[in-house]
Amino acid sequence: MNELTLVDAVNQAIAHELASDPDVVVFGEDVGKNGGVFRATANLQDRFGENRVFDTPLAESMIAGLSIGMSTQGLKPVAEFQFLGFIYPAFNQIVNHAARMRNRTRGRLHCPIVFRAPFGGGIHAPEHHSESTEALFAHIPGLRVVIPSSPVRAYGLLLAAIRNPDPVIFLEPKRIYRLVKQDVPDNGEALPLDACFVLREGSDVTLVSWGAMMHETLQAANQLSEQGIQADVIDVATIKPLDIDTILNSVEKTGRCVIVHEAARSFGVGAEIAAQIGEKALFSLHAPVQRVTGFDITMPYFKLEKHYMPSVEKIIAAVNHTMEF
Amino acid sequence: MNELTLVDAVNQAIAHELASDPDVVVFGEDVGKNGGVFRATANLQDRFGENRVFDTPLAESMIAGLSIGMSTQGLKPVAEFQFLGFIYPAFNQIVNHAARMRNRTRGRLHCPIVFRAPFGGGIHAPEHHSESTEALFAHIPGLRVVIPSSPVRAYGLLLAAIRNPDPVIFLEPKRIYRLVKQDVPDNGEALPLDACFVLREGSDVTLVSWGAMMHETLQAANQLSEQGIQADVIDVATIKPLDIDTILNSVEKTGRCVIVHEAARSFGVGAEIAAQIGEKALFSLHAPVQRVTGFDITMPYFKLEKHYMPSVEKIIAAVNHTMEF
Amino acid sequence: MTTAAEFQIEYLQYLQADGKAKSDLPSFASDETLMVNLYKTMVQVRAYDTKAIALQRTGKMGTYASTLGQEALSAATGAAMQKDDVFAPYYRDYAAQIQRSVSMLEIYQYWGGDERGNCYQNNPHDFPMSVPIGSQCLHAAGAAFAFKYRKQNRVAVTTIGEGGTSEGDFYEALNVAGAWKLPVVFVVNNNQWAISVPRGSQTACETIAQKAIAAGFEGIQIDGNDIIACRKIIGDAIDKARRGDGPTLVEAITYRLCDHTTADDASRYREDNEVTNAQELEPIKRTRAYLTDVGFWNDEKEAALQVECKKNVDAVVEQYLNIEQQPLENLFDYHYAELPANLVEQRQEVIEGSL
Amino acid sequence: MTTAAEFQIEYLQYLQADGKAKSDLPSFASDETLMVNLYKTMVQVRAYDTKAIALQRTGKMGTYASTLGQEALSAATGAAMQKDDVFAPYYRDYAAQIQRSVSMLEIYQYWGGDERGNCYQNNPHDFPMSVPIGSQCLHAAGAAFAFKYRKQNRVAVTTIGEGGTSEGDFYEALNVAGAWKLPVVFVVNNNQWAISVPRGSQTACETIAQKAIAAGFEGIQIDGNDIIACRKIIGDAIDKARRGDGPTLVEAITYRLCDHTTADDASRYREDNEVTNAQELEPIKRTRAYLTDVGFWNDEKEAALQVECKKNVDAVVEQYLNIEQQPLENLFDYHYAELPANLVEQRQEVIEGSL
Ligand SMILES: Cc1ncc(C[n+]2csc(CCOP(=O)(O)OP(=O)(O)O)c2C)c(N)n1
Ligand SMILES: Cc1ncc(C[n+]2csc(CCOP(=O)(O)OP(=O)(O)O)c2C)c(N)n1
Ligand SMILES: [Mg+2]
Ligand SMILES: [Mg+2]
Repeated sequence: MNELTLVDAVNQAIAHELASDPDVVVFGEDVGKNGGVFRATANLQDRFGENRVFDTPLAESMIAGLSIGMSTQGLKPVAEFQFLGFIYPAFNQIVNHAARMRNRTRGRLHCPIVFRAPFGGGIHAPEHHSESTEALFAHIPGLRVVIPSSPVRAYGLLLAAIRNPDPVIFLEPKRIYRLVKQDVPDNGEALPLDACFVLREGSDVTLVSWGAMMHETLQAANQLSEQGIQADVIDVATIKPLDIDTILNSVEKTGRCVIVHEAARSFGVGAEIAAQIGEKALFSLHAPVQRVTGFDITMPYFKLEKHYMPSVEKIIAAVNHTMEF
Repeated sequence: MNELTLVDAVNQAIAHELASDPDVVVFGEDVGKNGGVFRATANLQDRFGENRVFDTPLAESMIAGLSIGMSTQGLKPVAEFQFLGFIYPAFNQIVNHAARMRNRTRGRLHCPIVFRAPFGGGIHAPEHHSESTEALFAHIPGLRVVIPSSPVRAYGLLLAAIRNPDPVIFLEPKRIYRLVKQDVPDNGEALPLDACFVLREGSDVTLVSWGAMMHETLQAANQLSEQGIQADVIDVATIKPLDIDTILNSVEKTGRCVIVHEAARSFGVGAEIAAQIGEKALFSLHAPVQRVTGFDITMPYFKLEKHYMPSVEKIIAAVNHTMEF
Repeated sequence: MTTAAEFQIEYLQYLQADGKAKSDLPSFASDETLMVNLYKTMVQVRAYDTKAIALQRTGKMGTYASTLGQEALSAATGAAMQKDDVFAPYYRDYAAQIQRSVSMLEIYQYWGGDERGNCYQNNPHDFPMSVPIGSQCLHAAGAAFAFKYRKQNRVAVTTIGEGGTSEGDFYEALNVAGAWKLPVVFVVNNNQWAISVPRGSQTACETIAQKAIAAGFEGIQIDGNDIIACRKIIGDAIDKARRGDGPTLVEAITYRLCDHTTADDASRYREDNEVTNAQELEPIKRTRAYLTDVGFWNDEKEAALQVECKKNVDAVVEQYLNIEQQPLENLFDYHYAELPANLVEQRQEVIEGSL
Repeated sequence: MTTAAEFQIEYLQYLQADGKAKSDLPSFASDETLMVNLYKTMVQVRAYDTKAIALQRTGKMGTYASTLGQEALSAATGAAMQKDDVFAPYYRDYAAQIQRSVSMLEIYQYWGGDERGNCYQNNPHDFPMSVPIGSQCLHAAGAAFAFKYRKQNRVAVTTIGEGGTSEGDFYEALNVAGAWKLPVVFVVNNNQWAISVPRGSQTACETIAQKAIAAGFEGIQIDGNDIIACRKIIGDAIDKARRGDGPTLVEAITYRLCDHTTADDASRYREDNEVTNAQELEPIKRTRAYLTDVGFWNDEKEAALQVECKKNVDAVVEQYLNIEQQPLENLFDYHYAELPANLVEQRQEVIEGSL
């Protein structure tokens, strides 16, 4: 047994790829000797050397821009942004270059980069340390957006992301970095980057979520089950490209759907999922698709953050509402 | 009569505010002597002086960051990004500061800024000059996103944006900068920033669009009318905050809706509108809401851009499809 | 080859580690009130800072960034500014903020996860400390533009760590400040570390001060643990800006005697003896030695000051721990001047949910 | 005060405006083949460039950025590089690109709105010209890192306009290149204008070269219309990088004799006489004078070259105008190594729609 937390699974996946592929390089702010502010890269510099795992100067556009230059030369950067809230200085490089290089050159150059960033709220962090803005990246053609919600999926998806020849925004739900441990054998087996995970089956309602919110969603499903409501629970995991078919199949079965995410509601990822359900499964719906999400406000400072976060109760209330139709 | 194109209406609105409010300052790359690469600020430097209308060094994060500093001191910056594709270096300043200053300081400081940018395709411009990424800003709490689609609305909405005490992303559909002229009296009358415009009434289907695509949408509505299909046509205009009520009222009447936008479909603004219709008007719908949009690809170089753009034919086809239910 | 341009970067220190003057002191150094006030601020801030860490350790505050060992620079910065100037600080400048009428309570509130800590009841214009590194430099430049535009006699001052000088925003701010001769002063707290990244890994520059050369104006390096050098050079830079003679970059050499924040464990990446050595150079001891030497200070005064500072902090802590929760509608009410329709609904939901 | 650091920026010019040598020339200046090839490239590029504008004016090409008057710098850059080096150009470096086996046809295609213009059939590694100003500097630094990482003997070269040096990315690239001693050369084409913004409004720096001081490495200013100075200094900088001695910033002073692009009308913002004066300094005439002086060139050769260049361009134009349209599936097929499900559907829609 190899019981790991999510953050340790991230570390194990990076280590696996560092060991097996000399083109993999790991860098960012404080990822070297310090092993990352969340310890995601702990001990990697010691194990693989300073030329494989290293700190950069403090500049995010630089981190992204370097990654692009490196990757077009065949390196496979695994670059960390210390928090998702600090990725924005790099937005230009990510959106205008990393996402486009393959298309722009008709395949001549491409960018096998993983941009890692811890994200999400609930750990009482200062301002800008609790963002959930996956939707911004999901809108950009050429990017992949991947969010694991368990140690096993963190390991398998990160392996896949590093091996994938295109840029991947890999967002790590830091609230659950150390929430649970799972047996995560270091077997080098990647998970697919284009498929949702069905975590639980039921025929009454479809619950769709990702990241840290999977935990509230699963708890809600368990409590609903006691109420006699059986939920299909889907971990989207690969936000872009989106595996809508798994979601549609479920909704066609259940006729009801509640989408749960931590990000602000409006123009969030939930909107796209709801829109596609409306487009492709309208006549299967017994009730409107509900979204249980963060409010359309800036993530509050931590004293009030719990009032922002979707809760098990809110999810259950939304499902109950859905069942009334 | 004061017949103006859209870009001239922009110019007239800026001039009006420069004349009436000494706190208004206008700057950006090439907005001074050159009058902007699209002439949106033509002659303003001559008329109002170099201290009111001026060029900046070539740096977008700087343009946004300066605007924030100026505006917290009570100035009202009207800052131009030369093209929307070049706003990304400023993303950090816009998202992490302009959008948040009021909330962060509980109203002590605020940012009455207008960030203007020409956007959209169809003018055979080079790469990065044809973006439609309004969705990125629409997701950010604290921002307003406004898109005019006619000279009259450009004038009235820009006046409102400049007077508004919060940051406004004001996106100008450059494909229609000079498409039509309208009488735009320089009367200083602003339009509301929280209401859609109903451009045409009909009871069979609701067409929702904004920006340059309004023109294809209206053309489609006219052709459909000849076919006997009468469309409500809504110009969303204020993307954020979104006036969903006007859209819902229409959909409740027509039972059918087609949303048209130029941006890539997935995770675009259309998704939010469709999601809200599904949430709040599900049982009024006779047919799935359709989206006629750009593909989920990078805006192509101009030789093929017409294949990317939604066309009148595609809109009509979508409406006809909708009518089949 | 001909020489197109030549530059020099000067270094200034007045007080050696033992508090003895190295050279002639500026006249304010013999102004007892001024010097003692600077010292009092430093001591007060240290008491406040120590307590903040204790509050964090006992779960009564969030992650906190200590200013330990960097009090002189910050105190001098605050003291050199005038009330109407604008400060755009980074997150280790409590000594400056406190002198600018930001209350200790507000700073505790801020780190306690409460936006009201940014309200600055007695300071309408200063920016809250900026978390996205480097970004504040542009805000200062923007405020400075506003002063110039309105022909006001005001100056903007911004602070940043040496790590932050690697950010594009830092450079863009310097460049525009130089190009437009803005009344702004950039103060770099070069405390040798950016979390775990040492100064030497951040840039190949011999000095941080020379980064000003890239923007066409003066940069100067000072001993940031020397309260007299700090007060003098930052004061001069502010005066120069106020005169309309443009920006200055001041690099102050300090040492971060603390962990990066309470979430950090510096022992993972730096040697104890480096810290021990740096302790020898720290500013409070040095200032006290100077004040004692010149007869402005003695053990009695020190004892009284310690008691007073502790009392002040205790009073603030008392208030801090008893602050009423922020009304939940605050979550919504400050996003826009007017509440948009979609927020009306969501606001109601939160208020009802919390009943 | 003590002096913490001192710097000098050198300026280099060999050939005066009349083509006469100002000082001893480097040895390659008497290498006939090398010098004549540089000249031929410049003349070829001018013919290509003139034609591009004509194509744009007649609706056969999109907006185009001319390189008129800046051919020497670009030709020297291309000539100084080795095949395996990597070039991350901005959009006025056709002379360098062409020497690096990018075809004129590809460049026409690019400006003709066809992504296949970036395919570079005979150059696998160079970046396409970068449109978002400044961003390419970081790509070059990243490529340089890869060379260093793999212990390859290669160098990355990037170019940028003087306006672009105001962007944060430029500075971030310089800073990391200095910190890591990367094998990269930064070449600034200081052509005095950034669209309508003159050099003097862009920055307060006396020289652009001194911006390297902010990153702790050498900057040097040269006459960018002097082919010998360009070839020498850029060559030296590349050699130095290849030796492992780190980056260099080269500021080359040129003049943009053309409008910014075909979409621009420079008469709106600059004086005719400034352009007329600058014409006196332009590089092709100057190089020809030098070559003629040293006996490498004469009117006969010139006439033949003009004919040849025109013929080459005509042949390329012929090809350009007859290129088959890009298959529509290309719109979709290069976003990811594998086509995702949602694009399969959309791809089908386009292909069917176009039948
Ligand atoms: C844009 C951005 N990137 C990363 C961070 C995370 N971060 C916070 S402090 C810090 C180090 C700052 O070092 P320095 O500028 O030297 O200031 P010091 O903390 O040493 O005073 C980092 C990387 C941030 N806050 N903002
Ligand atoms: C990030 C970004 N901002 C703005 C532009 C628009 N733009 C294109 S060229 C240019 C001026 C560039 O001037 P300079 O760097 O001096 O190069 P030059 O064109 O003079 O060779 C501008 C503002 C852009 N392409 N990218
Ligand atoms: Mg530091
Ligand atoms: Mg230029």
